[in-house]
Amino acid sequence: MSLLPYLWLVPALPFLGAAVNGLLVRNRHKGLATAIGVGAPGLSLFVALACLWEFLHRPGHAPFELLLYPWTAGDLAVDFAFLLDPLSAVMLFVVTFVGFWIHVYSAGYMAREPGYRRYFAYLNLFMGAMLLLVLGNNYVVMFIGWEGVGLCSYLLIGFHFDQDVPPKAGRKAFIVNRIGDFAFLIGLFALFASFGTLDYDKLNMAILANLELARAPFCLGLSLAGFVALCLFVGAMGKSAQIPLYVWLPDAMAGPTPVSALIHAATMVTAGVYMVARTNLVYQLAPGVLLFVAVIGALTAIFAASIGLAQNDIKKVLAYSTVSQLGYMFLAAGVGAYIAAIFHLATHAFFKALLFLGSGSVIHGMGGEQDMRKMGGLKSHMPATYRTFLIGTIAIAGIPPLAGFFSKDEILASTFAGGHFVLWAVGLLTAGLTACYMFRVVYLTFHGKFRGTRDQEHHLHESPKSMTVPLIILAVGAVAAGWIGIPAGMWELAGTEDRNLFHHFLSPVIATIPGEGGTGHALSHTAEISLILASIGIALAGILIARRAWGGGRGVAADESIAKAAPAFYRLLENKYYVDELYDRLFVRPLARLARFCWKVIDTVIIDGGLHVVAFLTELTGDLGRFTTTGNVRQYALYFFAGALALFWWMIF
Amino acid sequence: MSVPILWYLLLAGALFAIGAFGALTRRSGIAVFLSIELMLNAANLTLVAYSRLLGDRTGQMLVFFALAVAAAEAAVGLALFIGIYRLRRTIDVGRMNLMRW
Amino acid sequence: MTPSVLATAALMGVWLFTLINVTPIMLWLERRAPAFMQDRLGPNRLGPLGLFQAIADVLKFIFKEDVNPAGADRTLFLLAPTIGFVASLLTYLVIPFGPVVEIGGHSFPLVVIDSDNGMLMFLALASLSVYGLVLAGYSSNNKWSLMGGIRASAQMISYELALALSVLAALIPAGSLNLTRVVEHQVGHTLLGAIPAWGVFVQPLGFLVFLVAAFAETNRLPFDLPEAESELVAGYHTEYGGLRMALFYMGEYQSMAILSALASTLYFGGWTIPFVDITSVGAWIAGLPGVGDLIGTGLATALVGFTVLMVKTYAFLFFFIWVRWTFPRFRYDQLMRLGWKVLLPLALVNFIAIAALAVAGKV
Amino acid sequence: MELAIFVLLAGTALGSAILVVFHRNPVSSTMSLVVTLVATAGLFLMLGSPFLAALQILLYTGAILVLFLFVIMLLNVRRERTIHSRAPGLTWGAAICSAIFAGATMRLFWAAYATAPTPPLDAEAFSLRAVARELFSTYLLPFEIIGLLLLVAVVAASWIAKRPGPGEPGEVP
Repeated sequence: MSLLPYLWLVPALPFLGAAVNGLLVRNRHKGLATAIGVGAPGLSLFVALACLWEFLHRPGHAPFELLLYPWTAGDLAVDFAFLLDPLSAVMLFVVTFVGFWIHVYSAGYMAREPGYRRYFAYLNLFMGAMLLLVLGNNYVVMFIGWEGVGLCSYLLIGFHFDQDVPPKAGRKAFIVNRIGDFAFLIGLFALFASFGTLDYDKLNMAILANLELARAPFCLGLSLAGFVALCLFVGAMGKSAQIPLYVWLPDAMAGPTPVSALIHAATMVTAGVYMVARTNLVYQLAPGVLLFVAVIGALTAIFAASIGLAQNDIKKVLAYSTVSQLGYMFLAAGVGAYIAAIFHLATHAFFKALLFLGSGSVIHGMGGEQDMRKMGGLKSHMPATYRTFLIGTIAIAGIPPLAGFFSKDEILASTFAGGHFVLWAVGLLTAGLTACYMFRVVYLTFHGKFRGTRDQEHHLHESPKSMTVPLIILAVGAVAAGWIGIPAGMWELAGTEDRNLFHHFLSPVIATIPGEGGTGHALSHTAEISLILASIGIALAGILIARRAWGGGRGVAADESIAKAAPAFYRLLENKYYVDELYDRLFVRPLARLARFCWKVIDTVIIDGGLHVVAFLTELTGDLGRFTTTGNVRQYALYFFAGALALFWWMIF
Repeated sequence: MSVPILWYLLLAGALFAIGAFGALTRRSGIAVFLSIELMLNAANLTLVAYSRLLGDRTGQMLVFFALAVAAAEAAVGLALFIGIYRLRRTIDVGRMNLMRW
Repeated sequence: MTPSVLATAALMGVWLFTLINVTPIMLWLERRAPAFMQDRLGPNRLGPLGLFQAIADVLKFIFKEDVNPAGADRTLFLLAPTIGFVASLLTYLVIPFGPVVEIGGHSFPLVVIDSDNGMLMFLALASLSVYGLVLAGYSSNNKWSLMGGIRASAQMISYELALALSVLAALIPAGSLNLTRVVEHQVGHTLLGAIPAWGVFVQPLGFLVFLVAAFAETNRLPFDLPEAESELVAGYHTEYGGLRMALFYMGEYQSMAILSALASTLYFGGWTIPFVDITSVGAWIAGLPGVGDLIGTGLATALVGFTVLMVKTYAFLFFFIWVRWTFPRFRYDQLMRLGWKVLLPLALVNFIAIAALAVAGKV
Repeated sequence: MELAIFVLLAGTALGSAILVVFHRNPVSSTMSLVVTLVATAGLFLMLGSPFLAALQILLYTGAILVLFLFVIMLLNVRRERTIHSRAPGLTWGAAICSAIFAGATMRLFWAAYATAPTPPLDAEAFSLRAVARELFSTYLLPFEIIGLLLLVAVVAASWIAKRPGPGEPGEVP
């Protein structure tokens, strides 16, 4: 029996769970809410794994399409159909696997929340939308999922809607995302207008059959491909928090921590990367935009990493770290290494989800405290959390043989091989910074003496099983996820054939343009090995610096001394380069002023004034005419009927 | 002997005129409403007759929609009468003269 | 007189006879059945099993004085019972009780109106029966009657929606408004290879909604608010007596019988027996020694079909009685809530589900 | 035969229509309208649209007019002492207007169709299946809009007829 036709169950189950939890279950039925909220993604994971298993055994990993409902409106034919190809298979695995474990974790983390049931309804809804995004076989289904995850992100960031900050953060996320989505839509319109389809397959074929059209000048001095690529990238910027649209992601940390782990680290924010990888053919046709993507990615990476150095809120650090890692992925995509980008996406999903869940465990233990300055020495209180968090940190820092190393190294190698030496240097520096600020977190949180209140110290405890088990599972993933993509150079060193499974699996997804060489740039294995050594070296250097500064019980003292040594720079970092303030000055306030102008001048003076004049005239005529109005409804009806009759007469005779 | 369509049309015209007279003169709001329904019915009859005459289903479609609209109209209209009755203890349209100057 | 006109007249005669006789039988059954449920005897003096009690009841109805209350709107007061009676009497026109049979060289469908609009006609005529109750309530010039009439109109409008929706859902699998097609579809298919594709198995939810709505449409307990004796004396027929009262009773029992027959037709395979071809049963009966001279295969088949349908119908009628002595009465607001907030959504869900399944080709 | 049925139905419709307008008792008016509508349904049947006939009875008489009766009984509207307006000008105006209308339309119809033969009934094109197919294809959008309209009407009606709470406008002291 083939399970693949049941692929639709994968998104349907979470949707069903959301509907049942959201509409039918009562708040007091907590057990039922848990069973449905965790069970639906669990079943979904099960089906997904079964489908993936079958997919892996398909000859040549042939893409599988599942047509559910053909939908047409005029020329626009959009099937509600799913596509399982290597790219969506990777995403499917990441989303269902990480998603399920975060659901399990949430059952423990959110146990005392009054909105428990609502939370699971939203979270399931998110899973469904994300799976729709990943599994759709055309851009419209992707866009439905794209908007769906945006909505859920908004709902979940503002989960504590009775507080002050979360709803504002949710709104900000929503509005910033709208900017990106607008561009995304325009890109889709342009694609449809030019090629008449939005199916991935058909679109790729249409473009390949009509390369001149794609390369022809289109708009804004860009070719069609360039324009589309730019529009889609702006969309990705919004969803995946790239400069300049990254500002919402750090604020999004106002949501519950598992939400940050699932939506704002592991899955939703990587949708942009997925979309760029999905559209790789268009990007390959637009080298200029591709370079732009790479530059934005590199800038975002280093920019966010430097901010991360000076943050004191544990979740904020992780948020900036996420922004930075997403920058990495776009850097990879920008230099044409789409597979590396997806690889990093997958490994990042594991270790960043792990780190967020670890921080959640810490926050849980600290009774809601997020400021690292009040932590310290948690190692002995929360051993399981500490160990798993440390694994995550090493993984993100890029120490072999943990996951982060392989993917990050592949990105750097591809950048170097592509001849982008400046970008490579930036990436390398970012890697060092990453190792440094992540170990700062570890030292401040887990080492040294406890700096919180006595109440908090008394309250400290290891988190329940439902939270630590997902931590351990994800830690295993953070260790091992990289092994499926061990680079060719290392196989050479070991004297065996190239077994970079991930590359071989995904390479059919990357389109090749006839008449042009492949995107991969050959790099000698010696060079590859030396690059690996360089990145290990800089990671170790970062760790050592962190140890010198914050290790050995020095804790927050180091921050103070840095602040004293370079006050201006530190303040700049601490205030996140004043970007929010800048946006406030540049966009928010002028807009507010414009709105005020519209209100005070255009509306009150011009429109209302005009209306007053008209109203006065009306009143005048009304005063004259009111002698005919007796208030007798039937009389009016007679006027009406006589008038209609007169018209009738006039028209007919 | 088959009935000419003309007769249906004439009947519809007569029904409409009767309904119009009732709608204009009845005092009870509900009776006015009933008369309006009568007019609607006459219009429906015309449409069906034309549909038959021209061999075109469009007339039937229109009647279908007219029926649905009549249902909506009756629901809202009767609700309005209930509201008016509650406020003013009467549904005599002659005494609903709030629109008077 | 052509054979088909004769056949139609015969069919109508059979139905009329059946429906008129439902009332005496039910009057008797409604006394005896609960008596046994409550471990008492019930009327057992007149005739075998007290069967003649029914006749006595009928005689009593006929010979009672016909009272016209003061201040009643005479025309409407006299009209009301007739409307209810006739409207419920007309609805049998579309219910089939057998396949097309051949009698004397002519083929006849065993249904009066063998039309694609059959079910629509049924719904249309059934919707008229509310006028009897409403007018009775209004014209009696009695506050209990008025209350009963108001309740009856609200209740019947409300539950007609759920009833119609569940009926329409039951028609979807057969893809026809013609009830003969619906019955044929139910025997022509099986579920999972073993269960006959009776409507009740295909859409248990729809059947449930239909059943509840049918109780409400016929004003039977637990939905007998229009004539709730502990609140409204006797509701809309408080002022009626004698034969007019009997007309109300007959109208009510006929609606019950018709709805039972409809339920049997839509959800329990109508005149058919699962896995048995009743035409062959008819042939077997006609082949019995001595019978074949009396009736041909066609007539025998018609008889078998009629008997099967009646057995199913009376099973439902018994269920009506059973429920009456089991459940307490609903309160008015509960009734409205059940109708609008439970049954209507359920009927919609059922309708959409069945429609979706039909589109997917699964039913 | 057909002519006789037509005359019977048309006569019933006209007579009861006059009763609708002139009967004092609102319930009798409503019942007269029921008769008119049923007669019209019969005419629909004669014109070859059994679907609309069934719908007319099901919807109009079975639901809408029951609603009327329901409201009449709920408000307990009794006989009116004078059923028509006491302003003679208005009544005469209405009578004249209606007469003009009737005369004009009838003349128009007469002039246009006095000699028009009745085309044979195309049973296939007017069958329920064909009507339904057209309704759900060509007229799908209006159909959806009507559905929305009915929803809005239901919400509006239940809101308007709701007993106002304390402090709300329309509260009955």
